[in-house]
Amino acid sequence: MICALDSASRLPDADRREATARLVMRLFAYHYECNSFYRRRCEDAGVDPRTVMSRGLAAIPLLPVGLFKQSNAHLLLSRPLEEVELEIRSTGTGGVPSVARRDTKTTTAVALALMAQYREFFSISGGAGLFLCPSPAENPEMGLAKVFNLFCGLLDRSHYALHGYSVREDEAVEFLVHEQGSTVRHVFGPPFLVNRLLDYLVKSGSELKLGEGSLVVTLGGWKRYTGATIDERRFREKAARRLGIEQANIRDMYGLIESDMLAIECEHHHKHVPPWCHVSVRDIFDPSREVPDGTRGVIAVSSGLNTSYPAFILTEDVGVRREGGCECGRRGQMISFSRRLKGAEVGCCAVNIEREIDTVSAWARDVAIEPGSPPRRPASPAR
Amino acid sequence: MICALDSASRLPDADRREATARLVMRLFAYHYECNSFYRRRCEDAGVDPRTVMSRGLAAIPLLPVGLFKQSNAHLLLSRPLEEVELEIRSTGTGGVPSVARRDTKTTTAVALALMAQYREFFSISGGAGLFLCPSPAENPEMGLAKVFNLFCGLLDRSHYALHGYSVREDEAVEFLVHEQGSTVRHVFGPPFLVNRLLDYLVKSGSELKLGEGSLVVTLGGWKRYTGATIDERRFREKAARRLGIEQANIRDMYGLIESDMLAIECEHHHKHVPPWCHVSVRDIFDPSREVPDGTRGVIAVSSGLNTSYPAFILTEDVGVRREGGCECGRRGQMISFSRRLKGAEVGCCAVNIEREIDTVSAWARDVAIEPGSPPRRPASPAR
Amino acid sequence: MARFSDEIVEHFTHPKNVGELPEPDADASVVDPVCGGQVHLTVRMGDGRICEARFVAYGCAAALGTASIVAEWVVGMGPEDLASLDEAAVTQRVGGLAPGQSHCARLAMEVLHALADDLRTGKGSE
Amino acid sequence: MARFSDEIVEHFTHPKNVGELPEPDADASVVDPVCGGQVHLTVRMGDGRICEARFVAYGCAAALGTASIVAEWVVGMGPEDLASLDEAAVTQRVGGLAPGQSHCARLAMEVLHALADDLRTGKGSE
Repeated sequence: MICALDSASRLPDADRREATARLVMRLFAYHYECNSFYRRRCEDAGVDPRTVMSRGLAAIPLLPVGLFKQSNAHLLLSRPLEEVELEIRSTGTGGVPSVARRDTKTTTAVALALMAQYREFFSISGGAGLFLCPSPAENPEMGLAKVFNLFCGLLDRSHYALHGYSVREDEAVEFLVHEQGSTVRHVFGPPFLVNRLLDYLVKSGSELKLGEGSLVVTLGGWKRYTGATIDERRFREKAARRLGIEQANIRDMYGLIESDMLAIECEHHHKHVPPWCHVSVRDIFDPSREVPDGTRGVIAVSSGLNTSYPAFILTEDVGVRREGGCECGRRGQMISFSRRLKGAEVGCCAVNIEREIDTVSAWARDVAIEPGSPPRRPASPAR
Repeated sequence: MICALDSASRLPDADRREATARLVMRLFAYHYECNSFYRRRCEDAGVDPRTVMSRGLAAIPLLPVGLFKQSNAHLLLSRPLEEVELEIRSTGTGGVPSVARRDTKTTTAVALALMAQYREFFSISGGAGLFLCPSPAENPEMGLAKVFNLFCGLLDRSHYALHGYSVREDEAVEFLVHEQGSTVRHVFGPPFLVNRLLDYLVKSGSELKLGEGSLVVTLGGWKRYTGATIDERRFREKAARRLGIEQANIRDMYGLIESDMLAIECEHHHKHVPPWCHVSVRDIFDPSREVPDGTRGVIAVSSGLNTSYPAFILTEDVGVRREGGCECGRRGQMISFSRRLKGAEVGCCAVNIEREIDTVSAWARDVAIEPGSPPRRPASPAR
Repeated sequence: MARFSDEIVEHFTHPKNVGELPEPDADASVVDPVCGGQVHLTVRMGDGRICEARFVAYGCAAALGTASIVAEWVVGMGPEDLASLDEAAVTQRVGGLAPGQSHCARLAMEVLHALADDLRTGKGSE
Repeated sequence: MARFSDEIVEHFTHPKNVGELPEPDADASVVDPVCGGQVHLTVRMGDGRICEARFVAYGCAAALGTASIVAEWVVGMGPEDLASLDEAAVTQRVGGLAPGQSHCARLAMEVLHALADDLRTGKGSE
C-alpha cells in the first residue's frame, strides 16, 4: 500500500476501507496478544479481536496520548526494549516529554510511509530546501525535526537556518536568493517560524520570487504559545506574496509522533489521511462515542504500521473528519484540525520551540551580543 | 515487496523467483506495448510476452547499456518526455554521459526501493554521515551523488568533504573527531576517495575510533583510472584499522543507474540483488546465452520497477552470479563484480571523479594556491 | 555494543523505587534542556547516609533506566560520595551508554550533585 | 511551468538535422564540464549566411532539445548574428527553461559563439 500510494489513494471507498481495516485489525490482534498492559485495558472494555472484527475499528480501545508522557513508559511497549531502535519525542523544553519508541520494523515502515507521502504529495526529487526548524543534529530525538529532515534525502541541497534556538532570517533569505535560477527552492518549518521569515520580509519591504515549482511545507501548531493564533488563510496570502509562490503550493501537514500518522495537504488544502491509518472522531465528553463525519470532536488515530506499541491513540486535538473524493483526485479520509482540547496544555513541538526562541532572543537582547553571532544558550538549569 | 524487503529477502527460492518473474514480466509486456523502438527489437528477436512467459526471463531482449550514451535517446523512452521527472547520468566529465530518464512513478519506486534497502542492510535512523563524494548540490544529475545523498534523510547530520573536485581530508577527519562520543559516525563514498582518507591517516600516523556501530559504505569502481586496482580485502583491513570499525561494517554496493538496481553487501560481503530485479550472467562472446551460476560472464540486469524505459540492460561489467542462502539469513541472487568488459571504457562515475580530482590537484599545485582555500576549477573548455 | 546495556534493559523494564518519598530529607530535580529528560530524586537519611531513595523520571529509555539504577545505587552513600561521582562513573555503573545516550550520564551526574548540595546546604543538613 | 517547454518536447522527441555535415564550412564543439552535456555543430555557408546545419548532442533532454532547436535556428544567420546571441535569447527561443536547466542555455550560447569564432577566424573565413 505504501509503495503504491498513488493508486491506493484512488481506490473506491469500500476497497480502501477494507484494506485499511485489515491492516489495523491485524495489528490490533497482534498487540492484544503481545502487550499485557493493553490486553488488560481491552479486557476491562470487554473487547477482543473478534469483537473488533464484528463491531469494526471504532471498537478498538484507545490509548490517551497523555500516557506517552508517563514515567512507566515500559508498559506501553509490545516489544522488548532491545528491539527499540528509535526514540522520538514531541516536545523540546518545558513540560514533560511525550516519547514514542519504535522498533526497527516500525522505524522502517514509518520512514517508507513518509517517503511515499512526500513523493505522492510533493514529487520532490531534487532542488534546494531551506529548513526553518530545529535540525536533528541538535535535536536528535525531536519528532518534528526527524519528520522534516527526511526531505534532505530527496533534495539536492539542504540548509538549516535555525541554530540552537536562534533564527537567522538574514541567512535564510541569503540562501534562497543564492539558489535563484539555478534550482527550485522550497521552505520547510513550523508555521510560526515561516511566519517569522515572512514578517522579516514585510519589515524589509522585500518580496522573493521562488517561482511556480516551489513549496512551503509546514508542520506544527498554528496557535502560538502566547495564545494568539496564526490565521491559515492570511498566512497563505502573505507567503504567496512575499515568497512569490502559488497558494496551492503552500501546504500544511498534521501529525503526532505517537500515532505514526502524517496527514498532508493537497493543492486544495485538504489534509489526506494515509490509507495505512484510520481516523475516527470522538465525542468530546464521551470519547467512546464516534461522532458523524463533518462534526467536530476529538481526533483518534489508529495506525496500521506500528508493531512497537498499540498506536491506537486518542489525541488531545479537536477536529473534523470527512470521507470521500477530493478535487485533487484522491479518495479517503480527510481531517481538519480545529483546536487543542480544553484543559490540554498547548504543548506540541512547535509551541515549545517558539517559547524557547523567544526566551533566547530576550536573553540575547539582555546581554547585547554582537549581531551575527548566534547567542549561546543559557546553561542547563539544574534544580 | 519493497515495503516488506526483510521478509521478501527470506522467502523460499521458488516463491521469490516467481514474485520477481511476475514483476519483470509484467513490465516486459508493458514496454513491448508502449515502446515501438523496443518492440521492433523484440520482433527482430522473435520474442513477445508469450515467449517470455514460456521461456522465462532469460528470453527478454536486452538493451546494451551503451545505448544510453547515444544521441537519439528519445527512442528508449516508453513514456512521453513530459512525464520525465528526473534525469541522472553515470559520468562526470570526459566521455559521453550515459543518461537515465525516470518518470515520476519510477522516481518514486527507486527512492522507496533504495530507502528500503538502506534500512534493511544498514538500519540507519540517525547519527552523523561523512560524505566523501560529490554532492548533488554541485552535481544534481550525477547518479552516484543522488544514491549516496538519499542517506541524508535518515542521518541526523551530513557533511560533504568534497568541494568542487577538491577533497578535504583534514576537514573530513575534523568532522569525524568532532562527533566522537555524541553520536554514531558513518563514512560514504567511492572506494578511491575513502582510500584517499585512509592514506591520509596512514601518512599522519593516526587511527580514529569510530566504534562498533559505524559503517563505511562504498559505491563506484575499484579500478582506478590509472589502471591500478584497489584491492578490496586490503582496503577493508586498512579501513578497519585506521577508522576503528569492524570489517563486517565495511560494505560495498554495486549498481548502475540505467538498471535502477543497487546490490548491497551484507556483513559477509555478499552483494544481494533486491527481489525486484533479476540478474542474469551472459556468455562474453555470445550475450544471448546465459552461463551457469558461479561462472564468469557479462552481467545483465532486468528491473521490475522502471516504467520509463525497458530497463532490461546488458552491462559492460564482468561478474559472477550465485543463488541461494547467505550466512546472513537472506536468500536470493548474489553477484560479484570482476572487471569491466575488455573494450569497454573504464568510465563509471567514480573513475571520472578521480581523474578530475587529480587534474584539479595538479592544477592547484601549479598555481600554488594557499592551503585551505579550495581551488577554483579551470574555466569551461569551450571547443 | 547493543543499543542498551543489560542493566538499562532490566531497570527500564522493571523500574525499582519509583515514586516520591513523603517528607524526604533531601530531594533534587534536573531537566535536560536539550532532550527534555527529567529526573526527580527524593531520599531519606540515616546516620549521615542515604537509607532510602525514590525516583520519578521522564524521557528516553536510557534516562529512565539510568534513573532507576541511580536510585538503587545511592543507598548507603553520603553527600561527599555523591559529589565525587562523575559521568564516567555513571556510565560504568549503568553498563555503558551508546553514542547519543551520553546525555543520560550527564543528567544523572547533575541530579547526584544537586542532591549532594541539598544534603549539605538544604533540608538535608537541617 | 512544466518541466519542459513544448518546443523542447517536440525537438527532443523528433530531433531535426541530426548528424554531421561532411566537409562543413565551420564547426564547433562544446562540453559542459559540470553536467557532461556535449553539443557538436557543423554548418555550411552560402552568401555569408548559414544555409545548412547539423548537430550531434549528448546529455539531458533539455540539452538535446535545445541543440536541435539551435540547429534549425541558425539557418540564415551570419557570424555577427551568432555572436550577438546570449543566454536570454536562447532561453526565449526554446520556450523557457526550468531552474536547473539554465546550463543548457549557456551550453547553446557557447556553441553559437564558438561557431561565430570559427566562421570569422577558422575554416569559415578561408
